[in-house]
Amino acid sequence: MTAAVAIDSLAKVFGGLRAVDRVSLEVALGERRALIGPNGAGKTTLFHCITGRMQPSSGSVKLFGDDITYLPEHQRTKLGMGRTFQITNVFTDLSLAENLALAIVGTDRRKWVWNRPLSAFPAVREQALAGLEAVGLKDRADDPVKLLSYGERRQLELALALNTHPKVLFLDEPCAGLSPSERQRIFKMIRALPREITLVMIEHDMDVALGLADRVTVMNRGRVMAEGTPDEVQSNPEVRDVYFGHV
Amino acid sequence: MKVRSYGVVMALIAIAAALAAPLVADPFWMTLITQIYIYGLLALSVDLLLGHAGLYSLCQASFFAVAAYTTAILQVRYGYPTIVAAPAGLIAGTLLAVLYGSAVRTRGVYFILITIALGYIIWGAVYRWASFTGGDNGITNVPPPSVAGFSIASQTAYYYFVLTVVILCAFGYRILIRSPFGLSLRGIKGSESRMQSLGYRTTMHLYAAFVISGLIASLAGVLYVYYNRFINPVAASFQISVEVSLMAIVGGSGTIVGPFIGAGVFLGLRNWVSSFFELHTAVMGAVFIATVLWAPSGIVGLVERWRPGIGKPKDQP
Amino acid sequence: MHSGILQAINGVSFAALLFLLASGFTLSFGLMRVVNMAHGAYYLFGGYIGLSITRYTGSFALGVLGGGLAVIPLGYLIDRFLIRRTGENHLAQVLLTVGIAFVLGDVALKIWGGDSLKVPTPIELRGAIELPGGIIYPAYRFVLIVFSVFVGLSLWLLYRKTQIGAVVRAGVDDREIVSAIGINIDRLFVLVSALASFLAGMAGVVGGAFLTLYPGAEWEILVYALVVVIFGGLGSLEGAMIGALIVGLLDAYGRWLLPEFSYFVLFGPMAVLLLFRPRGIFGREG
Amino acid sequence: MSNATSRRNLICAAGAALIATAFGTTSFAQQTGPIKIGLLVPLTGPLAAPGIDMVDGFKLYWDQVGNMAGERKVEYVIADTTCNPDQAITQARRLVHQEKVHIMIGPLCGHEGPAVAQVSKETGVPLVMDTAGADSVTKWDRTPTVVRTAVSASQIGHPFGDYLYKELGARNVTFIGQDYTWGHEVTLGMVQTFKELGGKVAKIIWNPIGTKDYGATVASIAPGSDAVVAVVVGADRIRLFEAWFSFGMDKRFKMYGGYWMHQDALPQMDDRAIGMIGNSLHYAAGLDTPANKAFVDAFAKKHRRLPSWFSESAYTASLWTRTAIEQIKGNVEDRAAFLKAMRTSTVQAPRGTLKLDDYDNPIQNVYVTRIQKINHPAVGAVLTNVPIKTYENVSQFWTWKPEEFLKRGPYKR
Repeated sequence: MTAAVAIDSLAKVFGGLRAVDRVSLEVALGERRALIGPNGAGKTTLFHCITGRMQPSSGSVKLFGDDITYLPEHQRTKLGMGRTFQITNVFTDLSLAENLALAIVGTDRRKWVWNRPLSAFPAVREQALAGLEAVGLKDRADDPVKLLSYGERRQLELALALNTHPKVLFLDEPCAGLSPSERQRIFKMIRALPREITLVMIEHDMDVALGLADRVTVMNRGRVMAEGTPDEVQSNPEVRDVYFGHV
Repeated sequence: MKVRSYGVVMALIAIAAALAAPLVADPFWMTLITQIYIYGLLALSVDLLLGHAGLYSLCQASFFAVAAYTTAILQVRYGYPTIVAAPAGLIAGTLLAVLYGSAVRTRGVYFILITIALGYIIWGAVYRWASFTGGDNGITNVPPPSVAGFSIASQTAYYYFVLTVVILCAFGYRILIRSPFGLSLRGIKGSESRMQSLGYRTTMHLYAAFVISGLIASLAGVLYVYYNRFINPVAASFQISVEVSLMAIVGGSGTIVGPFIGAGVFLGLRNWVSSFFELHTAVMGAVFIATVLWAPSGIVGLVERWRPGIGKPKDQP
Repeated sequence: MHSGILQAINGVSFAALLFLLASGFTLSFGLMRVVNMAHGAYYLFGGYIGLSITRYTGSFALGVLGGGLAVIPLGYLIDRFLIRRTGENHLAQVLLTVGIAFVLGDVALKIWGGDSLKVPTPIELRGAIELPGGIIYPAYRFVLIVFSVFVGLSLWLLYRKTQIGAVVRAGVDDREIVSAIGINIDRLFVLVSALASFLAGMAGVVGGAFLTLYPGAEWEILVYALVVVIFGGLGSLEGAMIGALIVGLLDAYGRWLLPEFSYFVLFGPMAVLLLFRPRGIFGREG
Repeated sequence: MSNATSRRNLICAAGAALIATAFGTTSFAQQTGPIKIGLLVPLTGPLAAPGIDMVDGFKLYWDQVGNMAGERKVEYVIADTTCNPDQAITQARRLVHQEKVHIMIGPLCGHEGPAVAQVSKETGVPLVMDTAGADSVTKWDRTPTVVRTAVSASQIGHPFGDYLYKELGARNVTFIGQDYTWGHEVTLGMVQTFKELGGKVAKIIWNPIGTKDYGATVASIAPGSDAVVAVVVGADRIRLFEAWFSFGMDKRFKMYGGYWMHQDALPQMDDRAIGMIGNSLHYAAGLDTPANKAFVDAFAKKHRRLPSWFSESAYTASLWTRTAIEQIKGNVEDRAAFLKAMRTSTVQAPRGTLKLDDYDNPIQNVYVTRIQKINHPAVGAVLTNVPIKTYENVSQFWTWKPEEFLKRGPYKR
C-alpha cells in the first residue's frame, strides 16, 4: 500500500542556513501523525515545502504515490491536500459563510462562475452552514469575521481547511495561542474528524500531540531525530533531553 | 429585509433623478453629468482591481485611450460606421488588457510601478506616432454615433444613451462582484496565500479581473470619444490614471456608486473651484490627503457611518 | 565616433543627477517601505528655494546646501504627520503622496510663478572644457558628475562601512531584528528620511541649473527616478547607481539613434525587465 | 452637430433674442445688459506663464477702453484650461452654457485650439482664436464660427526659410524642431521654402516638449552644417540656450532662432544672446512704430516687464473683437453680424495692420528679429527682439495659391 505522504530526503536552504536538512518521512493512509520539536526545528518550513508554499532546495514529496514536489499549491489542494496556518489566515473582511463558500467552490469549477450571484447556489450555502456547524459557529454565519474572537477564528481556520474536502490534512499548530479551555474545544473537533482523513499536525503541546497522534516525529535543527509511537518517543532519552529538558 | 429595501429605494431615487436631470439642468450641467458617468465608469474599472482584488493599476488610461483612439480613427479617418468602429474600439482596448495582463505576475508596489511604465508606453505611442494618431492635436470632429440610420445626435439623447449603458454596466458589475468569481477576488485581496491553499490559481483570477477591468475601461473610452467628439494624448496620460483612481477612493472603494460619486465630486470640484480659486489643484490634493487619512472608505463610508441603525447586518430581522 | 563619446558623457551627466534623486527615494523605500510620490515635489521645492538663496546671496554653493537643508523640515513634517499614518499600506501611501505633490506643486506655482527658471551658476562653471580628442564639454556638467560620484561614494561608505549604515542595512533586511537589538528605529527613520529629503532638495538645485525649474518638472523627473529604481531594484543603493547609469545612457543614445522611439527605448526595456525580474536588477526575490 | 442641438443650445445661451434667428430676419432685439466675453487660457500647468502674459495683455486692453464696447459694458470671465484639451472643452462649455458668454477668446495651447473650436461649432458661440496656432483650423478643418486673430504656425515659418537662404546665405542647415504639431508646422514651413530655393537640409532633430537634456541634441548636429535653426517652446528654450553655449557650440556653428528667444524667455537667458537672430514672428516687442511703443510702454509701466507675443496677441484679439462690436453697435446677440464684422474689419494693432484672408487667418507682417539690449524707462536694461527684416503682408499660404497649398495637405514629419 502506498503511503499518503512520502517525503524523501527533503532539504530547504536559506542562504547558508539549512532549515530543513534531508528529512525523509512517510505517513500511512488514515494515520494521525504529530510533528514536534523545539522552536526553530524546521517544522513549519517542512510544512511549507510539503504544501507547496515553498520550493524545497532538494528532495521530493509524494502524495498518494504521485510526485508533487514542483506542483503549484492550488493543484495540490485539488489532489486532496488541505492545510491550516500557524498564524490565523482567514478572510477578515468577509462573513463566515462567505469564507466557507470560498473553500467549498475552490476545488471545483464553480469558482469561475461570474454571471450568477453566489446566492444562486443554495447548495453552497447549505454546505457552508453545515461546515460552520461542525466547528460550532453556525449561528454566526452572516457576521463579518472581524467580530470573531481569536479562538473563534482558530475554529474558522480549521473549518476552511476541512471544507476543501482534504484526504490529507496538515495542521500547523491548530491550538497556537489559545486558552486551555479553547484548546480542548479544538482538540475535540480534531479528534472527531473521520478516520479516513490522514492528519499531519505540528503541535507544541505534548499532551495534545500525544493524545491525538498514532505516531510522533520529533525534529531538531532541521533533522528528524526520532520517530515512533507516542510511548516510544516519550521514553526516548535523546528526545527527553532535547525536548522535555526544556519543559 | 430593511437594508435591501433601503438600497433599492436609494437606487431607484438615483435613477429617477438621473432620468429627470435633462428636464431641469442646463446644457452645461448636462455635459458635466455625462462626463461624470463616463469617468465614473472608468473609475469603476479601476475599482474592480483596487476595491475588490487589491491591485492598484495605474495604466487604466491606456485601455481608455486605445479604445477611444481606435474608434475615432476608424470613424474619422477611414469612415467606418459606428457599428464597426465602436466594437472595434472595445476589442482593441480589451486586447491591450489581455497583453498587459501579464503585469498580474507582480504584486504590491511592483505592480503599481509596472503599470505606470506600461501606461507611459501607450502615452508615448499616441503622442509620437503623429501620422496615425494626430499627435498632440489629436483627432477632432468625431461624428455622433449612428446605427442603421438612427443617429444619437442631440446632447440629451446621448445623455440617455450613456445613462442606459452605465446602468446596465452597474447591474452587470453588481452580479459580477456578487458571483463566486467576484468573491474570489475579495478573497485574494484578503489573503492570497489562503486562497492558494484553498485551491485557487490566484494569478489566473487576477488576470481575468484585469481583462474585465480593461473591458470596462474600453467601454468608457468609446463612450468618451462620442461624447467629446475629440481625443488627444492627454486621455492616455498618467494624470488620467491617477485621477480616476482618486475618484474611486474619494467616492468609496469597493462599492458600485462610490466611483460615480467620486467622479462627481472630482469633476464638480475641479470645474467649480477653478472658476474662482487659483490653487484648485492644491484643493484637489488636500481632498485626497484628507480622504486617505480620515475617510479611507470614502464618501460612501462616511454616509454609512452617519446612518445609524441601517446598513449593519446585526439589525436584520 | 565623436558624437558617440559625447552622448556617453551626456548620459553619464544626466545619470549623475538622477542618482542624486533616486538614491533618497530608494533608501527610504528600503528602510521604511515608503513609496513617496512627492519626492519629485521635494526636488522642485529644493530647487526653487536654492534658486532664491542663490539669487539673494550670489553663492551657488550656498544655494545647493540651502535647497537641500530647506527640504528636510518639510520632508520631516510630511513624514511624521502624514505618511506615517498610512502604516505599510502602499496604496494609501501612493495616493497620499500624490495628493501632497499636487498641493506642493500648486504652492510652488503661487510663490515662484509659472516661468521656467534657471538657477544661476557661478561664472567659472558656465564655460566649456576641452577633453583629449577635441571634445568640448560643459564645465558645469563635468563638475556635476564629479559631485555626484563624491556623493555616491560618501553614501556608499556610510552605508557599507559605518555603524549607522550597518543598522540601516539590517533594517532593510529585517526591521524586527533592528528593533530587537534595542536600536531606536524611529530615530533611524528620521535620519534616513532627512537624508532622502536633503538629497532630493539638493538635486533640485543642481538640476535646476541645467534643466530649469517649472511647474510640472516634479512629475517629469519623478518618472525618470522611478525608472531608475525599477531598473536598479527598490531599496538598493548600488541598484540606484547602476539604474541611473542605464537610464541616463538609454535616454541619451535612444534620442540620438532612435529619436522617434525614445519613449519606447526607455519604457520598453523596463516593462520587459519587470516582467521577468519584477524586483529589478539588484532587488531581492521572494 | 445636428440642427436640433445647435438650435437648442442657441436658445439656452442667448434666450429670446435668438428666436428671431429662427425666422431668418435681420432685425435683432438689442439687449442692453453687459457683453460677456470668455477668455480661455492656462493659468496652471506647464504653460501657465504665457497664459498669464495673455491675461495681462487682455486686461490691459479692456482697462484702456474702460471696459466698454458698442456702448455696452463689457464683462469677462477667465477660465483655466490647464493646457489640457479635455479641460479646455469643459471650460468652454461652462463659459457658453453657464456664464452665457457672447464671445470666446483663446485658447493658448495648440492642441486646445481644435477642441475649443468644436465647442464653438456645437453651440454657435463665436470663437476668436488667439495664439493657438494649429494650421488646420484655418485650412482643412475650418469652422464657420471661428476666426483667428493670431497666427497660423507655418505662416511664420515660410518667410524664415526664405530669409535663411537669401539673406543669411545658408545652404546646408540642421533644424532643431519641437516634436509636436506646432513645432512640426513651423519647422517644416521653413524647410519647405528653404528647399524650394535650393537649400539642403542636413538633418532635422526632433525633440519632444519637455526634453530635459539638450546636450544630446547639440551633440548630434550634422558636422557639415553651415547653419543651425531652432524651433523650441516652453522651458526647452532655456535648456537649449544653456546647452548651446556650455557645449561650446557657438564656436562651431552659426545658430539662428526660428522660433526661440521670445520675450517671456529672455529674462532667463543672458547677454550671450545679444546679436543673435532670435525669432521669425509676427510680433516683436522692439518694433519701432508708434502703435507698438504705446502698447509696450503701457504694458511695461503696469507689469514691469516687456510684453511677449502672447500678451500682444491677447491685446490685439481684444482690440479686434471690440472693433467688430463697435461696428455692429454692440449687438453681439447677432452672431452672424459679429463674425462678418470680424472678417471685414481692418485693425491697426501694435504688430501692424491686420486683415483676415478668405480663410479667416490674418494677413500680417512677419519680423525676423535680432536680440539687443535696450534701456526701457519702466524696466531698465533689458534684452528684447528688434526687427531686422520685415516681410510685409504675409499670407498663411505664403506665395502659393490657397488651393495648391490645401491640396498639398498639412505639414507632417
